[in-house]
Amino acid sequence: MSEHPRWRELKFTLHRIFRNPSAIIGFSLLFIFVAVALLAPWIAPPKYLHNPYLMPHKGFSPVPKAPSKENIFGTTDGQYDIFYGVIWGTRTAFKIGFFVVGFAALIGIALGAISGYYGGILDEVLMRIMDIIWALPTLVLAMAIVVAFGRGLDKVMIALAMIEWRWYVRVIRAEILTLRDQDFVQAAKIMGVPDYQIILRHILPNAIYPALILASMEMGSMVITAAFMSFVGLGAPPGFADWGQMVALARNYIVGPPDNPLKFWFTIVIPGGCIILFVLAWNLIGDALRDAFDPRLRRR
Amino acid sequence: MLAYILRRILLLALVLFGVSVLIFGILMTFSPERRAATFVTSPQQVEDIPKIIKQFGLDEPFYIQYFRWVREVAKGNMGWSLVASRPVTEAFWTYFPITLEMNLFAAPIVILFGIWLGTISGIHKDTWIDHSSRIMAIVGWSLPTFLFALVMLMIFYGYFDLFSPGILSDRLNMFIHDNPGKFYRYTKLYTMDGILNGRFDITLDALAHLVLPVMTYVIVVVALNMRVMRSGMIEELSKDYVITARAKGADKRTVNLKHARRNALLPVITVAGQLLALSMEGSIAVEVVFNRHGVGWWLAESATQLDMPVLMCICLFMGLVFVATNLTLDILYAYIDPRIRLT
Amino acid sequence: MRFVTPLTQGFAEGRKRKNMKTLLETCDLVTNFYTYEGVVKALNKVSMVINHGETLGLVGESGCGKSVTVRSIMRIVQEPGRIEDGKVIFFLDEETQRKGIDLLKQSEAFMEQLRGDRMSMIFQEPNAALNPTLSIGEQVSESFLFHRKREMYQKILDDLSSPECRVFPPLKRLELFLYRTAVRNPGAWTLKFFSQIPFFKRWQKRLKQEAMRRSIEIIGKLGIPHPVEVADQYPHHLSGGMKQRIVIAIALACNPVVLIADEPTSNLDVTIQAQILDLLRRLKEETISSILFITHDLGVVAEICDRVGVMYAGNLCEVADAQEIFCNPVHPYTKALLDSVPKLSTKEILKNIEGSVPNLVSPPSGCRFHPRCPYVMDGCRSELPALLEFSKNHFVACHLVGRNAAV
Amino acid sequence: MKRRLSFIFILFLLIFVFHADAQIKSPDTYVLAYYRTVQTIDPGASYDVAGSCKIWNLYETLVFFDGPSTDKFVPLLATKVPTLKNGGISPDGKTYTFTIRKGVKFHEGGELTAEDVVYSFKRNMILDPDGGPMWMVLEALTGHGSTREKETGKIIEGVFEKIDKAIEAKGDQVILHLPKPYPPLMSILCYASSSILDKEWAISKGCWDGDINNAAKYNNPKPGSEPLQKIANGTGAYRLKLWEPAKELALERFEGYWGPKPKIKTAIFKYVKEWSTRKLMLQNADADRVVVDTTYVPEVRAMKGLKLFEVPQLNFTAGMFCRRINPTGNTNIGSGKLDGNGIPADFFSDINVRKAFYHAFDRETYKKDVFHGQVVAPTSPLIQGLPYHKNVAVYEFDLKKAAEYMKKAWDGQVWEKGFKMVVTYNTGNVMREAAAKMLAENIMSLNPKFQIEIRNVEWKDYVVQVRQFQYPIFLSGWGADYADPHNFVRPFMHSEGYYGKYMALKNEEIDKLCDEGIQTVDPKKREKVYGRLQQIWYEDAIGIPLYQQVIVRAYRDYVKGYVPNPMFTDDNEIVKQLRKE
Repeated sequence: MSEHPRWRELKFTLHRIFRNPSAIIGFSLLFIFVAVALLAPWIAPPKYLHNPYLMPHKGFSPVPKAPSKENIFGTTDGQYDIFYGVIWGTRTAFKIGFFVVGFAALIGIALGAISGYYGGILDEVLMRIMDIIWALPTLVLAMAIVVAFGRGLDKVMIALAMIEWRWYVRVIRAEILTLRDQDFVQAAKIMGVPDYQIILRHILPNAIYPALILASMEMGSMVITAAFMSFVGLGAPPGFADWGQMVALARNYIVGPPDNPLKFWFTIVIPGGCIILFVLAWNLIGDALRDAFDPRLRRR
Repeated sequence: MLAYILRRILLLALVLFGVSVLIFGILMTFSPERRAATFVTSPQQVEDIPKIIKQFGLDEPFYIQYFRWVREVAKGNMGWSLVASRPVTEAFWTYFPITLEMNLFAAPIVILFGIWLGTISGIHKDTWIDHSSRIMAIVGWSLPTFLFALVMLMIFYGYFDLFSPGILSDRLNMFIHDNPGKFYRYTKLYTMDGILNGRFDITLDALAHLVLPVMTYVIVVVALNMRVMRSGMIEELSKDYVITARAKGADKRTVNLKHARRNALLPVITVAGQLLALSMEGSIAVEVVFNRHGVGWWLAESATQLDMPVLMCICLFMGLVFVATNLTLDILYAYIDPRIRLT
Repeated sequence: MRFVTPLTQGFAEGRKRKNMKTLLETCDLVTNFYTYEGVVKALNKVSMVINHGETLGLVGESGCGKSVTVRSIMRIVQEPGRIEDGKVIFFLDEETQRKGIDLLKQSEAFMEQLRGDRMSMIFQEPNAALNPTLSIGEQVSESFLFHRKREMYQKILDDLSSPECRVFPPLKRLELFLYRTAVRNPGAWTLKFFSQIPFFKRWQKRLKQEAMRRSIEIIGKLGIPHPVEVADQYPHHLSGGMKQRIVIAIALACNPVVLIADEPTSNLDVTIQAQILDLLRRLKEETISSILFITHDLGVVAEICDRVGVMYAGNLCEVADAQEIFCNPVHPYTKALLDSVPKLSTKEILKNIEGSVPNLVSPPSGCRFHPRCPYVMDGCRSELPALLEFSKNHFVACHLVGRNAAV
Repeated sequence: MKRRLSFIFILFLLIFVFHADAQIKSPDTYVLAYYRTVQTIDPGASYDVAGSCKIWNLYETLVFFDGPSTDKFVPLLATKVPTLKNGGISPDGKTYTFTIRKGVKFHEGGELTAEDVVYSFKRNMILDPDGGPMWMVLEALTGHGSTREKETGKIIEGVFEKIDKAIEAKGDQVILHLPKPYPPLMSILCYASSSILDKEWAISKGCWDGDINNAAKYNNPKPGSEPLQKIANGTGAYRLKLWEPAKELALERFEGYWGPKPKIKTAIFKYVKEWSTRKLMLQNADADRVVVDTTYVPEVRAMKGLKLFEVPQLNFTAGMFCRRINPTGNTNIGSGKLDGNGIPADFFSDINVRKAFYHAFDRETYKKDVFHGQVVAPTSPLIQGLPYHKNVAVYEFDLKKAAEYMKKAWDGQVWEKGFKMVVTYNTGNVMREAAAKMLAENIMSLNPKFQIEIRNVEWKDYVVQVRQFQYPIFLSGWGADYADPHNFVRPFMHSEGYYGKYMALKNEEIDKLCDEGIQTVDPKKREKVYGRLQQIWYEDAIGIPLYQQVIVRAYRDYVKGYVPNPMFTDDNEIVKQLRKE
């Protein structure tokens, strides 16, 4: 019982998490993806060193080629090697997730914490602004931003980050409003602990869980959103190693020729499968986290 | 209560202003040339871009253009939609019913089905029922909508030649157009109008065209609801009043459905609200794939072709919807949860 | 040379001696909780007896398994708890008088019939014990709807058939029909059928009204001002004491034979506490036969209990009349417990018990108290002492006592 | 549970209800699924393929293309086609005389008169909206490309008077007066913008009131505010039934049509953007024809029950070099210097560079992969199907030669320093995407110091950027307005031409030849002129001819009567000639 209580808490939480089958599935999936992402340069050596995300292609024929020896997952519209795309797409997926979520979470948590903790006029103003931001439809805003700043995945990521932070503000603020008036915070105040310390040491650690859950969920959904942008034609350019873009590229081959409608299954199933598994992984983890962290569901 | 609503209406004004300025600002980042180019449809026409800029004063400073726009809107003129090639307001009222109709069918199914699933897996926490239904839901959730929609299209329309895309089959559409005297568009919703006019074949046909979109939408979105419901159920079932109820001699069913679920529903209402508020963009992919020319489709087109007036109009409308939904939600909340009082 | 008998026979004789009838009896009750930390052995062969007309107090530190015991008795142990072994014998009425019914062997349906009717329960935390989204009236009347249906049907039927009741004739005829069938058998399919149809399902309105009437009545009985208003208020409108009264009202709605009070007063301030205790005492005299009163407050015990059971870490370690316990406690734990209570008479400083309640995932071997016991002997570490009659109606589970008794 | 069951139940019920018929769905209705939006059906304003091809069904012109031909004509509202022989065209080629057909009815019941014809031409010319089609007629009849000056947008004074004089009615005859001979006039007269309106009706709908003095206030309306944007009353075989813009447009047989009665009763043009959806509609015979992008031709080939027509188009796409790039704020040319990470603004003014790129383009693979051989590989803007076309030499794919030229370029600096630039194509155009990539990759393979990045830009951004000389290489195309070499040579080669300007071409000889070509009537002379121009295109390596599309029209096999004509893109459909059986 000598160890730090928060540490014990963490251990206990992890313990709980890994009792949960869905979490195990989730984490193992994630682990695979991470491994692939890290080993990408060795699994699929890039052709253009100055930009490894360019998928290599032989010829220009739009008709996909079935899996064969030289490209084991076959080629998609434009003869891009699906295998290569899938491997490097993993990196892209993580990039999207981490960038968007990280950025959004940072802003959101900071704002939420401050306005929730200090309240008053500051809070009021921020909340009105939030009202406006919330009223904006995500995709519309994202599209507008992307169209304005030019196409491309980087723009999409920026656009999404510029929208998604509102979630974190909401979540964190709600948590902090409940925590703010609790005894341990009051105690700290009376003891004259500076505000930033109270926020960082006492409040955030207790308020962070919902944000974490949210983040893990978003890691996945952002990839889907990016895929949607590619579908509308605002995402990554054709030939860029990104699952969403590959799916969008292959969308005209979902329906094969009438005599053999599944002829081009690989163009859609492989990248699509990747997306699904990726999102699935994060969602499962998110669920597990929720079950583990949610103070009301604990200890049982 | 009244004061509360009034305040909300004030808020609405603020929101609309903010939204319009924001979107306008974003769109203003384009060069005048670019915005003029939206009027161009063939290379030959590009020659006229400078004239177009002059004609619409696209090179004037932000605030002037903004206030011009506001003045126009105040006059009830939302501008001209190139995508729809007609006035925005008119176009909106033709497209809106389509989207509305779809969501009218989808939303209840999503919500009820989600609640049902959530309750089930909440009651049987950590059993195979729970796990399977959760995995199912999450898989649905992690499908890119457009992908799934296309697959559905392939399976049903491609293989079985069922549920053709579109809104209404040509025959009936022509019929409706030919004798406007016989078929009144009371609601603009084909299913409803069909019933009101006693033309059930039209209703049925409209339904047939709705099956795929609704199915796709439901399967993708249901997870959201289900999740919230589930954790709600689990939480409530762990509460003391549940034991009280048991101690009273209440049977499992009553405990679950009367006591726990009632409380677990509260958070779901919020989610349902979000769904409602987001339903329009939720239906973008579905409408594009199934060739239903509703607001979602219009939105996608306009966003890619930079049809500014349309973006403005839709954003404002969504802002309206958003505020309205929240208001109704709060009221609903206060109605369901006696602890909440609107002030 | 005293003859030592295990508990049950002891009581069998005890019953013969002064004809005090056993009402409820648990034998070797074992309940475990299957948590992520491991199996929490909450109850370890708890055996005790509640007699007709007595108030049994159950004391012990928090987390020693008091609540678990009673919840096991009522079979409302929550997930992930499970009743593993033992008997809960309930001597319900005359024909079951001889050999009672083992509740643990009964069907869930049976238990549902029993709960809230013959045996009911009051809870520790009145704020949590009430459903925030149901009105007080609804919550109270539920008990009636569960257990007093037929009776109420009958009453409604009488009212209906009485001439001065005016209802639109055909409707009246229908309702009469329905209520007759209801009285004959409440589970008739006709009723189910009519309860499904939108308009006709309103036939149950009268039933609800009746239930509500009764609940208002009982709320009033419990000394709550203007019960009618209270009935359609919601929990959050009431004070803690009021809520607790409501909880009691729910428990007493169908005047049960045995009332289990799980620390009913520990979260209330002293004055309210006193009121609630009075209330309970009064009720005891009027309606209920026996009360099983759980508390960690020995003062309360002294005030209202006839007999007291002391629990430690899932074991019952001493049972005796209240007087006996306070005058000459035998079990070291009981002693310690008593010493740790401030007394006006003495000036001595309070002793506290070294160590803390053991973690029941891996409880100490043998006597679970031995790590904290001042008189610990090697026997204690190995085997669990049985509950033996030390003196008349005074039972102790301790090796010391066993030794003494043997000598 | 109940809910779900009932849902499934409904589903199956619907299956039974709607799985009824599979053979020819609705024999007298013709459905075409395409994906270009119609902006307007006002003949004076519509200048996109989508619009004009509807107008051809609603309205009629004096003369029209003779079946598959682009330079032979048949009379339509005129009784015969004017020629030098029959005196319809005056020897100096400056006056054209048409005799108007009798007994032709408009949809709304009006009778066609010469007056209507005159009015129609004048009205459309007066309308002349920005980005409209009227420049063709205007150029022919008044000599001005527009009623307004290019920069200021002010109305050129006297232009309306010229319009007024340019055309007159004599009894049942209509006479056009040209300022100078204009060979392509006939095919311009076939274009939708020469459609004939009903004067009274048009005026009643708020068109020009017929008084030339207040023409100005009918000039250049805002998009969408032209009076006939949504309504039509022509002499065409079909009348407008309904038009929900960007959704569908339905035509209905005009029973009072003067010509032979068309077979198809209703024609529906459906806007279906998603290819998979279009394809399935065709497969399930819910559409009798869908617009097929070249990319997907193999898929329709694999389909059963279709009849395919291969129609070479009168359009030309080239990769063009900008010889004077605008360096200000230009991210496409890197450093803007020839220092290994950029290119100078006049990089392509060196013919060696151009030739190198030329040689780096693999025409054969391009044809095979991107078009499945389904394309004409043009040699110059003067494409097949146009008069005076001839195959001139091209620079064959040869990386060695390319390397040599690169070595020569900028007296060797390019080769040793290397360069870096961005090549862009407009989003979604697979053909141009492939071309851009092919060029880039081949050039990069010559020398590791060469770096070319490929970007895609939305078409409208693209045109804007091109106009600002932002792109070193731009890939763009041109579709025929009328079947005459002038319509292609000028835009691509004349220093004032649409693309010529943005390539910063300056070549007096070309300009001289262009102007000469349009002003001479004598076929012999013209042949020489255009022959020379095509030669210059090769010698000067002006641009890389990429493709002349051959579109594939996929009809259900029970649709009969289609006559291919290169003038018409695949959005077009002359419904009156079709029948289903």
